Amino acid sequence: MTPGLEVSGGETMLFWVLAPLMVLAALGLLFVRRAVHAAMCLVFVMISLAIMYVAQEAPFLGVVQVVVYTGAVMMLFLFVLMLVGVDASDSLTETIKGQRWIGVLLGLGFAVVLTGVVAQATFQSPVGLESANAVTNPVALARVLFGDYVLAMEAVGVLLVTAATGALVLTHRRQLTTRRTQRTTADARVRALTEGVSLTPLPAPGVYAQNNAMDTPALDPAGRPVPESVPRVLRIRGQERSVTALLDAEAAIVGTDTSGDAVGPPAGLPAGQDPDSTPTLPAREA
Amino acid sequence: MFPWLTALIAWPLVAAAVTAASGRSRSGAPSPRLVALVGALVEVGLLVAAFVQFDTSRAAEHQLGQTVPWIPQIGASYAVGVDGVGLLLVALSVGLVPLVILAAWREQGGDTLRLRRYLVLILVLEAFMVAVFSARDVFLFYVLFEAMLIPAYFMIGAFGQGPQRRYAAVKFLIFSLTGGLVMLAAVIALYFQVPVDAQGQRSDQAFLTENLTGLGLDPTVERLIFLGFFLAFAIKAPLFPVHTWLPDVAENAPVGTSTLLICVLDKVGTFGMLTLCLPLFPGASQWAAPVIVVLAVISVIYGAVMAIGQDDLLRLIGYTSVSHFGFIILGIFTFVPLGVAGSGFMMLNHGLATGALFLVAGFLIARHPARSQLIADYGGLRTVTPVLAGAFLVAGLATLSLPGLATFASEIMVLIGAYGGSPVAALVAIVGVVLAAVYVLLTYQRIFTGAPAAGLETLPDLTGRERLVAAPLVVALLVLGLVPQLALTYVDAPADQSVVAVLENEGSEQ
Amino acid sequence: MEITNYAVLACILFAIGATTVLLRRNAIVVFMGVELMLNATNLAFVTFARVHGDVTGQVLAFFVMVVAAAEVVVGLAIIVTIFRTRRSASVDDVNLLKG
Amino acid sequence: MENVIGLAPWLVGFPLLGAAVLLLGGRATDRWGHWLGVAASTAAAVTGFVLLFAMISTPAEERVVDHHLWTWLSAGGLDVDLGVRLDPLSMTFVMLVTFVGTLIHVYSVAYMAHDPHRRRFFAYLNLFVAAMLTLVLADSYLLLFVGWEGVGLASYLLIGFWDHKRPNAVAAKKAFVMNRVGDMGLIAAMALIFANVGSVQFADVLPAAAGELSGVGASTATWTAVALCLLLAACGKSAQFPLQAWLGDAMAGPTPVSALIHAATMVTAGVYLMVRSAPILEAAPTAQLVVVCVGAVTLIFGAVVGCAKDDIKKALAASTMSQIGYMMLAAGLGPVGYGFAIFHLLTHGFFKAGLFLGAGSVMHGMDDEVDMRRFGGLSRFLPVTWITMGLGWLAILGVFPFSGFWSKDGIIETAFVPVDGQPWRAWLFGSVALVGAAITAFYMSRLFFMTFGGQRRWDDDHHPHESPALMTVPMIILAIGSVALGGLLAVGGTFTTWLEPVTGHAEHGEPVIPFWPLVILTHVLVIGAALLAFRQYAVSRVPVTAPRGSLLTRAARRDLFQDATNETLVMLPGQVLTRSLVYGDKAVVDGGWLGLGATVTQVGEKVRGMQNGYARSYAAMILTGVLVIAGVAGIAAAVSQ
Repeated sequence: MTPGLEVSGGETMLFWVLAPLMVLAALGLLFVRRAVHAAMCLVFVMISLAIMYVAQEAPFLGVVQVVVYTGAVMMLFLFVLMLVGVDASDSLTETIKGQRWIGVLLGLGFAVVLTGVVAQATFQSPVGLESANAVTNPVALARVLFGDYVLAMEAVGVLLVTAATGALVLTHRRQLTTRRTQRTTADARVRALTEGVSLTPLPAPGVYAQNNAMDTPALDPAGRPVPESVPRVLRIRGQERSVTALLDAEAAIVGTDTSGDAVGPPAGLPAGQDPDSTPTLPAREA
Repeated sequence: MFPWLTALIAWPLVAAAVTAASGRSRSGAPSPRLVALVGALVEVGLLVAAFVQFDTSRAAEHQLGQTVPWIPQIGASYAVGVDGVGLLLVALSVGLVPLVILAAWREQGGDTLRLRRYLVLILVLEAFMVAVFSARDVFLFYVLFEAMLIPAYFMIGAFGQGPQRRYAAVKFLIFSLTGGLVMLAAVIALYFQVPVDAQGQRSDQAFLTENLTGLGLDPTVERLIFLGFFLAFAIKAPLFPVHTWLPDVAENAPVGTSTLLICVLDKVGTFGMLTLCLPLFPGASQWAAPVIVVLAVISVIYGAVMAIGQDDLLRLIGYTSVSHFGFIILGIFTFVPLGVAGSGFMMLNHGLATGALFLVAGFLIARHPARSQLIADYGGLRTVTPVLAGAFLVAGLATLSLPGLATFASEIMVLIGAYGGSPVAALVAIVGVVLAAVYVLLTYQRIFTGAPAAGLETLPDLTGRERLVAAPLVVALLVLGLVPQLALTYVDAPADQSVVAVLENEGSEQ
Repeated sequence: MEITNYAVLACILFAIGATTVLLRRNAIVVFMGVELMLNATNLAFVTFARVHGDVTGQVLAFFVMVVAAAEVVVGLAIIVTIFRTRRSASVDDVNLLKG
Repeated sequence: MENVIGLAPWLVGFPLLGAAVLLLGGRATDRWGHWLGVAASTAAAVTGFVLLFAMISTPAEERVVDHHLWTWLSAGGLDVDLGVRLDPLSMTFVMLVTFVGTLIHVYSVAYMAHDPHRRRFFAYLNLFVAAMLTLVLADSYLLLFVGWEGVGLASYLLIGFWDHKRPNAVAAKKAFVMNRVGDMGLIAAMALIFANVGSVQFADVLPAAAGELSGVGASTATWTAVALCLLLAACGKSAQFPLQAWLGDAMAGPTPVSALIHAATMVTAGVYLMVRSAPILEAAPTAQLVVVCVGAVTLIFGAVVGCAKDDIKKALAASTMSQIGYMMLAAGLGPVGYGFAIFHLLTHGFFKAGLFLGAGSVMHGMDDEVDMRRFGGLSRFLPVTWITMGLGWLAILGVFPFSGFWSKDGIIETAFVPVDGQPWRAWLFGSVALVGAAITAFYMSRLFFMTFGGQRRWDDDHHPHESPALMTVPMIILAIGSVALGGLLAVGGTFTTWLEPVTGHAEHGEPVIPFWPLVILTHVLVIGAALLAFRQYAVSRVPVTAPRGSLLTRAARRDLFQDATNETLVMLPGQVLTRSLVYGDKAVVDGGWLGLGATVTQVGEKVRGMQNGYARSYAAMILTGVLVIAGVAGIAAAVSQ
């Protein structure tokens, strides 16, 4: 090892523990199906990086890394994912001819070449930041930042403001049509009646003695489950629970025969709903 | 000293701006065409003043100009100034523009807005043309050389009357750009041939032509750079076999555009050969002269034969220009003072003669019920429209270089001069004289003689406005024919200088 | 351990990020790949700041972070806008550049 | 002389001014325009007379005067003055052109009285005269060329005067183009002269050719080339073989035009050029021989064609061709010949103008009928025309003592003089001239007898009548000239002496046949031929439709296949060339460029496939680039270590 700087044993251990995990997590970006999972992998990589920064005598950056990246950027990612990607499950099948092989080859080749070049290069002996950080790392950074790079600093500030404004402008939707008032909505519903759309709101999910959740369908007066009562997202994901399973579970707990002499409306029918007036609606997509 | 040329360059731009702002909805505002015409006439006034200021006893020197640093880092300056030849070509540009505007008075379907745009483009082009003929800085010359394409492109593609105007515009643009870009490479290469001073810097006026003259280039380098320049000029000129854009443009562009484009703008090609190729690359010019002379002679004969075989009147005129440009190039590259002076003079005369021919042909076509350009659709118009026929005949006779008209003096100078440099080429080129008679008179015969064609028996004769367009050109052709010395005093000294540059180089090499 | 190991790690992370951009179709994941690449360069910056004993490298990493933040804001806004009109977050569905 | 030389430019100026006023004045000048034309021509003629008397009163050695007007062209070593050279030769032409020209002007006032475009006609006539005067007064080849082409232009305009009939326009174009072919020769000659002498002024060139200037000059070969080029030019303008084909068609113009072209202007220009360039010819003996040959061939050619034509104007045209052939022949014979060439030109100008005006008068009386087979017996109806044409006929036959005798016999005699001691040339060209005279006598008599003799062959709807005085007076004046001019000028060699300042003095050589026997022989032949014609066309019946005739007759009717030859040798190949070049320009030249463009486009199409619009593909390309650069950098670093 060169004389200037000795990497401590603790740091070495830290590196060898974190580095493989980071690579694995990064590879997760490539292989997991769900975007949310990919985001979590990335969060892991970023936090590990923050730790490494701290270990590499850059405590300020480490903190900023956590705050900005994991705190702000990745949260932004998750918000957007919630906005757009809930039901957009990402298929991993390739559509561009040959892109997968090209990608893999390029990635590997890139890794090999870069690593090769970096590993081959002879660097000067590491100096370490002991002297530079003598006034503590944030102060040292601040001196450079507000000294040599003050102009760039200003520019970056402007950039941030611009970016924020830009994001606002980009996502802003102009009111192209007349404003939808309660009245227009009501009128539209009445008009849509002929197309078989319900005048009333969709039925709420079922309420059962044992189970009162979004994923359970309500039952109509005839005791048949109403699938529309379950939120669309859950239906698409296949996360709704079947009524039969529910009733069986309830029966198991109550210990009564459900298939026997039940005369009245089954338990769990929402109160105040007239069984006869509830039509069986066709599935509504929108 | 008042910078006359800068004024001449700037004024059309001002006029263009005013024209663009005129005639907007307010009923009291002057019509754009009137504004444009007045602007162009004021420019003519400026030109007259410039002529008065020009000292003919120093015609070989650049005058009336100024030099201002432009991009000193690369040695480019805004340097303008004209010698006699440049002044004549500036005069040609400035003189033709009002006529073209007047000729376009009722063109573009009488649509004021459309016409306004057209006139603005004409004035902008005028500024560029004046500038390019007065540029004394190679870089500035190049920039203007390319900038001229922009208005010209729109003047063909957006305002043309032919069915293939867009095709023609694109073809023109691509041909010109190809040449221009090769020239750019040559310009850059030339810059690096300028010697550096002790600090490794080049002069911040490195691109001035006088700083590029007599560099004593390595022959191979010189030849390559020369070819770069020459290709651009040959395409512009146009020389066989890179002439094919010209007939398409002539056929499809409005006649006013063709007039400015072929009669003035294309002169940049021959002007460049004369004022850049010869002084800057004397050795290479001599090296390439045999091939160029052969191409020029081919152009002369080929253009004439092609003109004979055309059915489309405007296309025919386009090919006649190919023939005439052949003469001009022949005169330049035989390196005889007489021939070079003839070429310089011919650049002016060709503009007058072909301009007249184009404009009169435009009047003719505008009269046809279907605006047909096909010669076969006409006939017997001499009895119907005698003045039009007369104007066409005079323009045609000028095209065939009838003695007594200016074109004759220049053509005979080129031929006699070229004989001194290359007898065989001159003798072959003389055949072009006969062919010129054939294409002009054949066309006149087909359009104006015989019994009037069906549907054309009652065409109106030239109106006062149209006579006003044709008259100055005819008068200029006659006056310069009787007293060619009026123009030759401007041409003689620069021509001599160019030839001396080439011959001195030859002397120093031996 | 040699300090260049950090650099090697940065290279590997960068390559993985690049591969992500090439292979994934979900625009958000592609974006994550970009972020990964930026992070990898930051690691390299920090490492070399240590090698040279000069905090300027860290300052640059800081700038990268700021710019990345700005970029993410705009980039995600674009993704949202595109999603609104196209109902898709796949980068392959946006091929207006096709020649 | 010096005090009146300033008038010389006005010789050109008057008619030019007249033409300008008439052309620019438009319809406003319709009413008096023709009289302005006559006035302009008359003014020129009067000026000519003034100058003539001034010249006569000047000693012979001072008769060559150069008058400088202004510097016309001065560039690159070529200095050409716009100036006038007045000497006996140009003076002769000035008088011929202005005097005969004026008579034709006067004649035209009546002849064209019913044409709505008479003003335009007079403008062109004035232009014609102005151009011809420019030609003969020029003091340099370049200025001569201006007049030379100006004559071509004027003839173009006049031949095509009635161009609402397409054939007339075609004939006009043919004349101009064939003239241009000749003009090529003049341009080439000027180029050669300038390259060798450094000037095109007569004052420099002619002494140089004569070898009078030390240091300036050229080899015999060069002068031969110059002379041949000049001959080409002369052939074009003077309708000499092989550029004679336009002359017959030129009859499409109104008859006064034909008179002007054939008598006073245009066709005589070639002879003028030859005589003017005499020193050059003499410096090139080979060229002289060629000139003689061309003259001889044309002489016979025209005569043969003349025998077969039934169109009165075309017969006269053929006769002109033949007569100009005589002049060319003479011009090739050296100093003595020049005098006779010009002399014959002068007398020919009078009698040919008279003949043409007479023919015009006949047509005028016969409702523009030109077919001689439909004339006959007209002498009773057109007595003045009959008499004046009869005098002209006798003159052209060369019968003693009419004008033609003095000039033509001179040529025949000169042709019989051996050159350079080569008797074969004397015998050959002498006999050709002699035979030509006989044929001339035959066809001119044929023309005369078919028109005025024999029985009437015209229909009843023709009412032949004598022309008005405006037409007959010029004819009478010309007839007087035809009778007397030759004798007046020939007595004591007046005319030859007159020309000596230009042509130089030369002693007559001895002809191989002595003078008097030759005159008698000529007369026997001429009168014999005339009697033959009399028997055939006045005594016996002339069929109204032309008989099929012998092979030679049929060939002669078709101008000895001159048009067919031109069409086969020049026009057809030209058309094929034009068509193939037009096709080739589109297919090969433009096609080549378009093909190049298409290739680029196709390559672009292929490359365009890479632009699939997928951002990921682009990213892959970027990465590839980075990889390549990084790889190269890495390898380079590894190698350099």
